[in-house]
Amino acid sequence: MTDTAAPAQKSGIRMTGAFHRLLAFSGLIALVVVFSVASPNFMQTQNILAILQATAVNGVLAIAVTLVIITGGIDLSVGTLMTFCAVIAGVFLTYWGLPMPIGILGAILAGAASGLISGTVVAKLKVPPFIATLGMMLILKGLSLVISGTRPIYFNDTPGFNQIALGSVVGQIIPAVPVPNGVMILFLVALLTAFILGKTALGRYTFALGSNEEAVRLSGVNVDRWKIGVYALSGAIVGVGGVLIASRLNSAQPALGQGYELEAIAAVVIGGTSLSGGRGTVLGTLIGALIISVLANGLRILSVAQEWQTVVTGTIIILAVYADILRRRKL
Amino acid sequence: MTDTAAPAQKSGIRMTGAFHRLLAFSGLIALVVVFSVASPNFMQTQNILAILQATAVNGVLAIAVTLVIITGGIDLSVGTLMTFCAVIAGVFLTYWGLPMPIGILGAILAGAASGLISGTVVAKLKVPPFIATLGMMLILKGLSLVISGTRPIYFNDTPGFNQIALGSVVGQIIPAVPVPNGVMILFLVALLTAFILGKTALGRYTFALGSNEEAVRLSGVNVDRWKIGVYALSGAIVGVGGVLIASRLNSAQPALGQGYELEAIAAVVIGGTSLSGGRGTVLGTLIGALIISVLANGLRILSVAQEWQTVVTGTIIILAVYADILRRRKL
Amino acid sequence: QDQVDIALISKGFQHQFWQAVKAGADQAAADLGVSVTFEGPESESQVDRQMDMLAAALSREPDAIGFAALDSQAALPLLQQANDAGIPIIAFDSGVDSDIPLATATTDNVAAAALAADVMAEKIGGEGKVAVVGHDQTSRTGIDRVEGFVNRMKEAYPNIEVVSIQYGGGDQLQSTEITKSILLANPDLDGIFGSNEGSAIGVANGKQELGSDVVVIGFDSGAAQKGMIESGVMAGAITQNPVGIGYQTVQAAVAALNGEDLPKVIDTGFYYYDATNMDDPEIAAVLYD
Amino acid sequence: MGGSTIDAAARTVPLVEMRNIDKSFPGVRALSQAQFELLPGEVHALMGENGAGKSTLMKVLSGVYDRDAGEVLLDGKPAEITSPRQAQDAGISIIHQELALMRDLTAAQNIFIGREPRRFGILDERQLNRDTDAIFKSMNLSLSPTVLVETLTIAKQQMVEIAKALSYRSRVLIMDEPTAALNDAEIAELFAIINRLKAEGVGIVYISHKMDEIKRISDRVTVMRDGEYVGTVPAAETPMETIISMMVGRTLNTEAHAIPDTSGQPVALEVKGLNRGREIRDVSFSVRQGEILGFAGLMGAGRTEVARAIFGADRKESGEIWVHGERVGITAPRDAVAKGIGYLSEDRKLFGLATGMDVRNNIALASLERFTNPAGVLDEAGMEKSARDYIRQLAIKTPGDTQEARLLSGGNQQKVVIAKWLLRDCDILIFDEPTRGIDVGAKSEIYKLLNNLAAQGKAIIVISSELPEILRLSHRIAVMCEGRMTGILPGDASQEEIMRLATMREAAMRPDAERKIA
Ligand SMILES: Nc1ncnc2c1ncn2[C@@H]1O[C@H](COP(=O)(O)OP(=O)(O)OP(=O)(O)O)[C@@H](O)[C@H]1O
Ligand SMILES: Nc1ncnc2c1ncn2[C@@H]1O[C@H](COP(=O)(O)OP(=O)(O)OP(=O)(O)O)[C@@H](O)[C@H]1O
Ligand SMILES: [Mg+2]
Ligand SMILES: [Mg+2]
Repeated sequence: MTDTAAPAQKSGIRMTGAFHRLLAFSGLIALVVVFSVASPNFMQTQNILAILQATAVNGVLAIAVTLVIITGGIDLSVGTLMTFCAVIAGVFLTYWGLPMPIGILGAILAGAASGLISGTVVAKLKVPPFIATLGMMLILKGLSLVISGTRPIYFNDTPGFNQIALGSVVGQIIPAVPVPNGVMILFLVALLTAFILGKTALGRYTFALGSNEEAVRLSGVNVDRWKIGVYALSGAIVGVGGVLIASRLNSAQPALGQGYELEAIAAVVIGGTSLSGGRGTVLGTLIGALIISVLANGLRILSVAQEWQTVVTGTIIILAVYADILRRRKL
Repeated sequence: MTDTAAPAQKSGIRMTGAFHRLLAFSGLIALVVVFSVASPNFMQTQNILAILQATAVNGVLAIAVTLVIITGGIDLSVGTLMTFCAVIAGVFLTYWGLPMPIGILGAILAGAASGLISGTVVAKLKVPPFIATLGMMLILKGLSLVISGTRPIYFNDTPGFNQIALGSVVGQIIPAVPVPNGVMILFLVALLTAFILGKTALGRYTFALGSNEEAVRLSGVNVDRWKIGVYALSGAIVGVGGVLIASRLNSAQPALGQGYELEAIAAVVIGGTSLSGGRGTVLGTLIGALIISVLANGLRILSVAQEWQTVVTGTIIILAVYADILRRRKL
Repeated sequence: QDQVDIALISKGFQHQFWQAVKAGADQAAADLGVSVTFEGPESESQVDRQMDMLAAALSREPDAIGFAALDSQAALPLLQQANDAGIPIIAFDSGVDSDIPLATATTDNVAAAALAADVMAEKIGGEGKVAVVGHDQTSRTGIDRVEGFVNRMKEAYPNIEVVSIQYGGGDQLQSTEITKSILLANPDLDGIFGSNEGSAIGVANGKQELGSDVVVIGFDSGAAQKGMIESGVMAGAITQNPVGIGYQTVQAAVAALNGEDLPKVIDTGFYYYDATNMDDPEIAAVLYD
Repeated sequence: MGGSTIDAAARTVPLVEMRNIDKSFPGVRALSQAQFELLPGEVHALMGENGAGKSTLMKVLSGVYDRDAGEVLLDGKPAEITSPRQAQDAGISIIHQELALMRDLTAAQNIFIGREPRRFGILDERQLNRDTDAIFKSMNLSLSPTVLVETLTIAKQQMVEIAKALSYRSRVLIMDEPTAALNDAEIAELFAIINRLKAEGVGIVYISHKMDEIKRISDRVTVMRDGEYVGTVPAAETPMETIISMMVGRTLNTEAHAIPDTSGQPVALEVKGLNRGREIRDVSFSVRQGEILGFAGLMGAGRTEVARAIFGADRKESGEIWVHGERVGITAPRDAVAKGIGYLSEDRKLFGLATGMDVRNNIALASLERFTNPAGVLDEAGMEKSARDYIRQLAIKTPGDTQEARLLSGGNQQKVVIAKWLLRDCDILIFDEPTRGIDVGAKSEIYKLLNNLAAQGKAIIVISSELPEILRLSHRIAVMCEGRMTGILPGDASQEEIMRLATMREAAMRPDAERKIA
């Protein structure tokens, strides 16, 4: 069926990809249709942009977690790491007055460094990822408060910083579709990550590790090094998320972030990535993140009482994953 | 080494158990020693009782999660389920004015019912436990708010209700050690669960499922039924936790609970239960829960700044699990 | 001789409001030469965590305790225990339904939110549609502020309709998304009230992102909110006096230890502030960054 | 292979010398003073009963395990091999007994893991697939490089493992039971490859429990027993009986194959018109009480599928199953077990054992109800007694009934699974490759056991890829090809007759027939 597809894609984006992706999209489309019918306000350009904007941060975090989950791990620290990276950007730019690119780089490197530590704890000390990243989640949460002096750091002295997420380069070119930069960054991160997963050795080992780590080790591959690499890359992506949220709020909020990890993981799994590792796609994760955003937005647009929003979201998460399972079984 | 131990214990509580338990205790003892030296206030009876009291709820939740984790699953819904059960008790006792035993039973049955649903979603629909219970976590969170009318339900009309956790039957007999009933209930739950795990068919299947579910299925065992049974039992135990917290606060607080699941899981893993299933002990979980409580209490007694408390706790969680891994490797 | 040791158990920790209370307490500690610790649970729903903190504080045998009860009933047994041990207790932020606290340094949240409603009504001309982005659906402050606002609207302004009440947990990002949804679902909305700092900033962010001209009334202060009021994104906000709450709590505790008589209630007050009065010394004193 | 090879080799420096190797695991002394030597261009068989330490010795050589004591010499020089990578660099590659493949990757990606061709840092998937195809072609293997490994049968997976080992172009190639999952044609292909490598001067360590293979392929045989070195003998000159007695420390008597008349016995299991996709097409047969029905066929013939469908492990599309003259509906394994059917699967690690649990519980796993009182409490003493009985009966080599199953050698794990079904006391037993990876001594015990069970009136189906085994055991032989049952032969049929039915294909197999994902 997919004999015509480039062989290179087959493992990363899987053979059954084309069809599966279509069906995964269908869940998203179903939601969109339901909400469009239910409320005339849903299908406005403004609202679509609002949904995309709302997806940016969670989408980036979810992509970061996707990498770790494909190796068969999990990352509970993405939420607080995001905040930590935002705080680092704040310290660099506002406290130390460094130029903007350095602040951004600092945040991304801080993310990578934290990923490096998590990865090392997982790979070298053999601490299960769940625990290693749970510990990191707490550590980073505390450190964000310590470093920021338990108060938000504002980026008022760095003009243009909030354009990173809120400005619209696209809008300057095509005024009709002012897609915010934050959303474009999400897509860029997605493309880059998909490329790494599909075309590079790091990507290959990401899948291999999740598939059968012992076999990779027996094949003479330096499993630890690659695993640490995946966590570091994932951390760097979280760093991008940190920059995005800081830019969006024009401040680094040290108390924010906990709880974001579960939403990110939910997006990943709704997107068809297996929690047992070895399989997953960036596109799926994007769709998963969109499903969550559309759901939240739609329920709010419909003014569903908040307590019921939670109930509906929980139900849809289960149903979405169940639908994905049914789909796979049929294939 | 443990040839003298009753053979019945060997599989459930494992051969290397005695030695391992001793070493697991050593982490707890080390913490206690450090805090005792650092602060004269730590080793007072009052404070010890406070620590035990603080362990009661988390301990019960952790025991509930232990069961699910041994089957190779995970349960993210214990925190909000606890609250849901507390709210059910509140509705039965305060809104409907039913007698106390019925309120307690209602809470426990509500827990079992929720576990039954989670278990069914996991076993029959094959939704991964992480997602099934993440969904349940949200659903239960919303339902608690809906049922309670988004405000706390007080148990003022049920005199004696807060004696369930706060009273001390032991203290009435031996006034010198007024161990609160909540703590005794924790120990009772622990004993009962250890018995079920070690001596009954349900317990044996709990381990077998976590070890190799497919092999169990191919042995002609009704895997789904037993798995659902484990989740239901786990839910019932969470129900006990719900009663405990409601009694302790003399109220059902509908917004409480989220985040408690991670603490419970941390206790389980610190206690040496493997997240990949197939092995684990109730005693270990108790020790894990105590380590967490002692840590939180000790840091507070020492007046460590709150942001640093988080950092230290995260670090100790990682180190505790690492120490456990080192210990196993040596055995 | 050791310093006088006062343990403050608050309702929260990371949020700016509580950090401002802490700053006031620390200031008083420095002024009065006592030592103060400050601790609070992560969210205002974690009643039992607050109990554990209070229990640990009691074990430390402090000279006095300041306590902001998340749930006044739940705390009673421990407060009784403290009372029995002869430790004076000062309540702050919200009161405790009990005689045990010697004094309570507090703000009337219901009245404060009602003031927000009055200002809102005035700004939108006494009629139209408004919405509320709350910070917590179940905590005392969360309920009081939302109800204070909504009830005042119902009673005093029949032509104003509260079309939507949603909760963002005080999380700025979530509050931003909620605000955008509310605005998109109600294009003819006239005003939004954000019930604490995070909610208010989120509301203003959402307004800015959509380029809406809805009237925003906030609550609490902080550098961001002050900046938004200066720039006109936010019309104004209600502030309590958190620094004062912290300061007076410690002051009252020291007074109690010295055997002085205390008033039962220390009203720390609340104020409406906007671009016109922000720099008044009286107002500037209660605003915090 | 004449003595000349050995004479010539005797003068050359050995590729590998292992001296006085010790290796212990918790509670088990796996190797003690073990010796081994491998010459260039030699096929050196390593033999011994299950648990003798063969795999462990080779894992020490290939850097998987660190030895506790002893010396390893490569080309006469002392060498330290502490990781698989170092072994590869030293020119040593190994095909592990337990398959070690990444199921979610393609065959090509598996083979070149860690050595992917790259261009400008980017993986060159085209090159990867071309290289893989070349290896497959050289093995006469019709397999697409881009097929996902998880969709392959065990046999094909084994072929991928072999291809992977070959791709290293090593000087030392260790094969740990490479043919356990292969059929005769594939084995012949493998032997051709071995002979080619031999001619190139590669030294090959060959571990197998199949005696005929040892004779066919190897130059010398080293025998191990209980982790110790027993001796090294030339393969051609040494009678099989001698080697076997070196292995087991005694001589085995192989009984003649007696076929009892079971035609008068009632039919225990009857299958009518079983169907499922392309794997099972209109399969009908019956087994009588006291009868052993052998299932022969080439790899992928569908025998496992039939067994799993009968047992309820997989769904079936149509077909009837009759047990003791009564039509039964079986939709899950528990239905089958309730009707007295037991199934011993071909992949014990994946489907047979709860590897983290101990031997006792694995044996009792299918019979827990029997040991449970009405309150749900287990009769642990009863379980222990039963487990010990079977450990004795089947001579399972384990320190005790509380040893974790994963710590047993492959063969002993298999025996534990057999014990599970014996304890369950099923009267219809389906054995799928019951002696895969089991040594001669144990094999003849298991044969005896199967015969005894049949004599007790049990109906037995034995699926095996080893024709001698089928011929040795079966009262009747059912042959399958491409999902269809092509014939049922009497137990004294000839190998040729079986092979003729096993290759009665409908159409020539398409080269990509194993790619099932459509
Ligand atoms: N990782 C391990 N931990 C503990 N014991 C082990 C381990 N690996 C092997 N053993 C034990 O070491 C001994 C030798 O095992 P090994 O696998 O080398 O045997 P083998 O000769 O390859 O047997 P088989 O023919 O069944 O494959 C056995 O008693 C086995 O139980
Ligand atoms: N997991 C799988 N996914 C897809 N197809 C499979 C899978 N397992 C087996 N098949 C296919 O099903 C058919 C029957 O395989 P099966 O293993 O039943 O054969 P068999 O006769 O038992 O052979 P063997 O000697 O290998 O056990 C083959 O065409 C095989 O390719
Ligand atoms: Mg072996
Ligand atoms: Mg088969």
